[in-house]
Amino acid sequence: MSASRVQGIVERAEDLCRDLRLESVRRWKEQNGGLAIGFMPIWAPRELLRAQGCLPVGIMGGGEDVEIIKGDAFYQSYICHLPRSTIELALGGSLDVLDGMIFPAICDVIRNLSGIWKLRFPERLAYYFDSPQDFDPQIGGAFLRRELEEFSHALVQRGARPLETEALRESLAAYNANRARVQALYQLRRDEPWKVPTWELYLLQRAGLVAPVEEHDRMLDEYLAAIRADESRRPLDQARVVLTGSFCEQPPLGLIKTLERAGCYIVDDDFIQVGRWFKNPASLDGDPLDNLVNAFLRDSLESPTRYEEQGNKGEELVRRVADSRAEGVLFCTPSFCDPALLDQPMAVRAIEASGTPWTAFKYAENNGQFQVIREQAGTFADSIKLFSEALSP
Amino acid sequence: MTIAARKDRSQERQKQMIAEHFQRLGRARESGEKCVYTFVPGNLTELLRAFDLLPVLPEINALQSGMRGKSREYIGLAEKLGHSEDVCTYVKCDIGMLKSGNIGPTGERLPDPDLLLLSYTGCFTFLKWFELLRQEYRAPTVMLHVPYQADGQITPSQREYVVAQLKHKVIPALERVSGKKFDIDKLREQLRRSAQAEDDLVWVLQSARHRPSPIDAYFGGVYYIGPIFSAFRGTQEALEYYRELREEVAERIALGLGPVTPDGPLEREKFRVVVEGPPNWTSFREFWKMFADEGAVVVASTYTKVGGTYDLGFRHDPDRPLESLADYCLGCYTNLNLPTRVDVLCQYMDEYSADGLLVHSVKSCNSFSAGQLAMLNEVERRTGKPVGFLESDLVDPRYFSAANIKNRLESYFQMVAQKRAAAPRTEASAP
Amino acid sequence: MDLPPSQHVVGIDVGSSTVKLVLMREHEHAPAELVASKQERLRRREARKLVDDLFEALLAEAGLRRDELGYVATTGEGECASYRTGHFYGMTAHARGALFCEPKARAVIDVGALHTRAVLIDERGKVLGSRMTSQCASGSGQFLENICRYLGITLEEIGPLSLKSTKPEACSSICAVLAETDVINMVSRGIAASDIIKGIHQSMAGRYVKLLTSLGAHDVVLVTGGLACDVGLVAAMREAAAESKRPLELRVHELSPLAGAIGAALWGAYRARKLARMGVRLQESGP
Amino acid sequence: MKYSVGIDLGSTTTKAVVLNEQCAVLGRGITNSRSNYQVACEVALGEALNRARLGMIERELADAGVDVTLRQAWLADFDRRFREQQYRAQLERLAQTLERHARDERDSELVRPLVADVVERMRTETCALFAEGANRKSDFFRDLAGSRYLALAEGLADERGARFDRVAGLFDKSILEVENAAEDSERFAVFAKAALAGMEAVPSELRAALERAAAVVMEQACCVGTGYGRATLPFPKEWIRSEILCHGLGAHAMFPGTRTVLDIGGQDTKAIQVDEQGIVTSFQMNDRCAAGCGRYLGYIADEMSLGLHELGPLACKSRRQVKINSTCTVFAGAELRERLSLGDKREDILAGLHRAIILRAMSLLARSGGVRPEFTFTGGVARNAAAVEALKKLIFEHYGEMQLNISADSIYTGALGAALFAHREAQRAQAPSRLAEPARG
Ligand SMILES: Nc1ncnc2c1ncn2[C@@H]1O[C@H](COP(=O)(O)OP(=O)(O)O)[C@@H](O)[C@H]1O
Ligand SMILES: Nc1ncnc2c1ncn2[C@@H]1O[C@H](COP(=O)(O)OP(=O)(O)O)[C@@H](O)[C@H]1O
Ligand code: SF4
Ligand code: SF4
Ligand code: SF4
Repeated sequence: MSASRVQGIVERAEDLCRDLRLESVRRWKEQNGGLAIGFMPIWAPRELLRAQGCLPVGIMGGGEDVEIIKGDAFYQSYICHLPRSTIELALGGSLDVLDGMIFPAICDVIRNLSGIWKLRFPERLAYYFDSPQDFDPQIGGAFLRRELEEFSHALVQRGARPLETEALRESLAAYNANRARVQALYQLRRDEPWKVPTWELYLLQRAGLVAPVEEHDRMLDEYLAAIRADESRRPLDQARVVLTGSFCEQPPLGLIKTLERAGCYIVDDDFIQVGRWFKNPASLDGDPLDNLVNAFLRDSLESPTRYEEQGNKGEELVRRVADSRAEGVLFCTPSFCDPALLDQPMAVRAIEASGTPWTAFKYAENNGQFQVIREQAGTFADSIKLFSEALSP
Repeated sequence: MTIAARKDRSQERQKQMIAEHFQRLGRARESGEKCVYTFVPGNLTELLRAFDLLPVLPEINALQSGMRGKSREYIGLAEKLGHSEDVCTYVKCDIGMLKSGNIGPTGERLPDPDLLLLSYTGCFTFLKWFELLRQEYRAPTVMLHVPYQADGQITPSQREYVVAQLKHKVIPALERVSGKKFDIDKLREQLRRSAQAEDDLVWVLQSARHRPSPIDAYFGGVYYIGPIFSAFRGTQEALEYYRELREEVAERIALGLGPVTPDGPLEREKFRVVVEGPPNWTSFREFWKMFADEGAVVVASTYTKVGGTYDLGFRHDPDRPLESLADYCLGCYTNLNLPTRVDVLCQYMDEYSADGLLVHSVKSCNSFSAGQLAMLNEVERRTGKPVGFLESDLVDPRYFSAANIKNRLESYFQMVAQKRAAAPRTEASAP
Repeated sequence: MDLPPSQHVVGIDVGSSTVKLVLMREHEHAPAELVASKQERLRRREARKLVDDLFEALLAEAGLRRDELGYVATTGEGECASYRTGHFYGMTAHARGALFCEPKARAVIDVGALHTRAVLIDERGKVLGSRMTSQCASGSGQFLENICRYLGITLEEIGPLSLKSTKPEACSSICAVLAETDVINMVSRGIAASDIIKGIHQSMAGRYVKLLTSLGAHDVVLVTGGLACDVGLVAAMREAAAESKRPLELRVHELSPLAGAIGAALWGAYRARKLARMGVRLQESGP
Repeated sequence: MKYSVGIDLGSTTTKAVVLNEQCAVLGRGITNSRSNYQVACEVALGEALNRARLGMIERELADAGVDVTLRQAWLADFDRRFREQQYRAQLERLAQTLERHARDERDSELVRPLVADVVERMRTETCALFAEGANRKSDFFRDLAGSRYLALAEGLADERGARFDRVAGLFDKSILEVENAAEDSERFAVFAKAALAGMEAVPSELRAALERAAAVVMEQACCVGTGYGRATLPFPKEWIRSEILCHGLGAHAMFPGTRTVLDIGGQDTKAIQVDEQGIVTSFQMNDRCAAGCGRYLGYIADEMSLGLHELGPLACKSRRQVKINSTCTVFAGAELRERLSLGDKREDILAGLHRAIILRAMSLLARSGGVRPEFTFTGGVARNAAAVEALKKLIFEHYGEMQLNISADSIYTGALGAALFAHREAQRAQAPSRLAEPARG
């Protein structure tokens, strides 16, 4: 009974994720009349968008469902897959419903994609959103505040509501609440990974990229209730692993399922980080714009695309492994992803120093062949299992 | 760094300057001179020199390793150490060199950095690169984040942000390392010399407007930009080098001579092209020769603007020292958005009466490459001139397929010739 | 409810080109021994049927019935055997099999028809790390086979011929399918077959050694998989290893091609004992 | 007679097109490329000249007032026998070479008679192979003889307890040598005579026309080479043209309205944009990886033990295509086997494979500047109906409906372009150098 309830929710989430033409966004616009603004990975000021009556829509590439016909005209083979499927979507009209696109400062590929947008769609809002690598409130903070203000202004010029303090504060609160739910699910998966398969959690998070925050909240609540009630989910003899490297271009769903089937419980990951970007609730006292800026400067998740001032690369990963009681690390990165792949040796060094086993592989969002990865992950899980003391059947 | 046929005086001088610099670096441990590692785009040479600090540019080392045939080994070593095949080979080449004893291009061991100046202009990989070096050297690191010119112009907010970082982060860090107080007048003096050298460099690059062009603005160009893009901007040596270079080029124009190629002076200029993208260093001469064999001269290139877009009007300004450093960093070629890069290319095509555009796309560099195909199509659409696309890499010889590139180049030039033959004879460019 | 001190176990390794089966007798207090084995190329036949036939033949040869087996372990694409007791992933199996062949081995390089795997192991056969070749078949066994087919050389001749080479012709990484044309080129330039083969061996060996070194392998490495039979490749790998200045000692064992099946069988036996101790009886269809 | 010739030395096949002084096509020849490029060129040219002579006969017969159906029947019959003679000559050389190699085998007492028996059976089969209406899997000796040899050898080897792979190896070794000897590239008169001898009643008009055609002296005015192997062609540089330009010009000559050309050959795929004069304005090509090229299909055909000709028609029968995930040809082969064992239908898998190739081509087309009408599809793969089907569908979906040109002779597009360049050269200069005339027998 509750098993089918879970299934129903997950299917709804999957429908939202596979809704490449963004019909749900179209419906939202018809009902609410605001602007729909797309944003690329990893982080975008969703709080600000919502406060100005806009719907933030996360675009994480086209995934496995998009056949590349024209996208390759823009990208060489040695560039990751995400931008070509994104441009394919745009050229095919799938993104027409969006009133603008945000290109956050995460890597040269997305940076240059903002330029392609400007060349190809001169009439649309293509906003390159620069976030500081200097985390001093007086310097980087001041810059970020100006960026946010400029961006807010650009939205107003496209017909959005002007930014109001109260609205922004309310928006911060709404996203705080949403993040709390996502974080609770992560916590539950950490404690009882058989209850929350990662591919389900993943789909639910992706649904949050297109759904308005309240709707997403409802979905998460329903899911949480349903899995708590579902007695059919029993623990299996699987290895606990942390997955890292998939913060931008997302792996195909089949890959996540393959990993789980090959004997891994993913107990922490870096998929779709925007929904969990601030580790703690943003403060609601004082000027909300400053609060947003400060949350960004001080409370963001670590990411290969953010400068680590203290130079302790990899420490955060080691901590995540410890916190989640993981037995191994999967470096699961998109091919040709410079930020992830250049970060990896530093992370590996730290992980090795901590004595945790790891393995690494690469994917593209449209891979359909998982044989090699299955074998690699399977072997990894085998070895954790065969050599762990508790050999429960 | 040799060009076979005839060595000009400027060439000799340049070689000597660079050799001396490396010798000085080699002696730095004994002499007590301090060095700062930093990057070519957005380098703050004047500022470093104002503190008597010596710049070390890992990118230059990497390209030199490529030219000296060392890069394959270095890259292999880095990959063995767990660096991915997919990422920028400059980084791997540098790490491999470091792991092999950090012997620089002149055989001297390079000193460890006293400071890593992570000036982060036009490329996100720089960030990772110095994070990696930081782990190796455990050296103090200072970040200078240069925002991207997303809308094709420098905004006051961006300038303010960079200047604030210079003032509150970079300069204090340099003071700490050098043990010297910041002297703005010393900086102004450097900037004044920079501006003069920049004038001469621009004159040289623009000499390619002549027919035949006295220089090759890509293969030859990379030699010309050497001093100003690396450790010498703002120095007296650089000033003299560029003056001398200018005189030589003026002489060639007067004699109606073409550029000197690896096989000697180019006899007949058959094609004039603009090139976008960095060159390949491992087969640099072979690559150049492929152009020369076809009678092709590169009359303008964007690569020679990665360390500053002087020909677009920027000059270092002693009257606005920090602001002009900020503007310099913000204005390097790879920090310009794609529409601006397209504008620049179209302008070059026109200004230098080029027959076409060739894009050389390198696997390493997303900063350059991601989007080049879109640029290519846009330039073709706007200018109606033939465009061509070549792929290889900066310093990984595995990606330089000579047969393939030659094939594409031949096809490209045959295409240009055929098109020209068919066109009503308006401006045949062969003399 | 302990198991008897000795048991028979079967390991089935279904590769992309070859099916390998072993029957082993495992003892609680003594080293296991190989009783019988079967190895046959698929040659476009359906794996399932071939595996069934070989399995029956193997049992018949040893005079055993299915229900006398302690464990039927599969690896590779072996999930097609419905009577398996359990499945182990390829590298897990090769690691254990390698130790059986060469107790000193601390790394394995398994070179098969399509994939190559480098595996780092400890003295218990635990996989400490691994690397696999990617989505391109250049430099695989299949690649070598294609070329040799074109040169008119049979599998057995490859190795000895390669050893005869005096001037190996460098070969960049080329496509397993298009290699034919490159070979045409070489032949037309008058290059001897032995030099072509050696060149290809060198390029393959270079990759494999790179896989090993990037994994941090050192000391004794066992070459397993079908290409372990290729003495030319192994020689080239030894040369490449010597060049890499790493203390890699590449060894080959006559059972190397069967290592996957052997390893699976031994892990099966281990599992069977462990489970029996915990009071679990294995049914035919697996735990 | 003076002629100009264009030679396209492709990775898999070598093509020649011969033009007369009026720029009309006299004949086309094709052979599989092999290690000796010179030989490949000579064989292709020889074939083209043979075809040219057949064309002369046809015209003579027409002039002599022989009815169309009748003369075509004569010619078809003659042609069949002519080819049979060529095959037989090759087979004999193969037999000798095999015998020589078999002698060196370790167990030669076993292998020699076995090989001799195989060859003997092949001799007996020859008639049937070239019988009227017989379905040959390829036009090339290598493929024809190879598939029969292997099939026969496998049976005999099993029977007599010999190692099949060794016997197979003998063929691979021998065929190399046989192919690289250019002996019968133009022995028109000899084969024609033998062919005539085999015909029941030889019409006197045919005999007369044949004699006259055989006597015509063919004189080469100019020769231009192109194709994958052009750099290694034994030609001076001035005679070499980029394959891109040749394909552009060839496609333009066949279909003057062409603006976009897609050429899928054996190991490269080219997308070319041309202007109204046939001049290339932009192009993209993809090489070094067999995925998405003709060899991919060849590989798959081998995997399925099908002839290349059979792939397309089979794939066209598909109702529900299977998505193929592997990008690599070799892995696609493995995937195919896996799919088959999972119970997917052959035609559905094949349809998926064809779509995979075309999808790759679509991205090249996009890179070269899109697809503009008219669109011309050339190269060997254009002979494949399923590839054409998939291409049509995708083009129409993404670039709108448009004229799609495909010619039965599309595999000769590059050679035709080269021949046109040669023709121009011949007109321009009186005496350019020539390609060595094929050996005469
Ligand atoms: N003597 C030999 N020399 C070279 N290659 C060989 C030899 N024997 C077998 N092989 C190769 O070994 C491969 C099969 O190895 P195997 O490990 O069984 O692969 P898989 O498990 O992928 O089927 C085949 O590609 C075959 O060509
Ligand atoms: N009759 C046919 N049916 C289907 N495919 C064919 C046929 N003939 C040739 N091909 C395909 O064409 C390819 C060769 O094309 P071609 O243009 O001759 O290539 P290249 O110029 O590189 O030699 C072969 O690999 C094959 O896949
Ligand atoms: S996947 Fe990596 S390289 Fe690609 S856009 Fe994302 S961060 Fe950049
Ligand atoms: S990506 Fe390009 S700009 Fe960045 S470090 Fe590498 S070569 Fe330099
Ligand atoms: S190059 Fe050849 S072997 Fe590699 S992926 Fe392409 S088809 Fe496969």
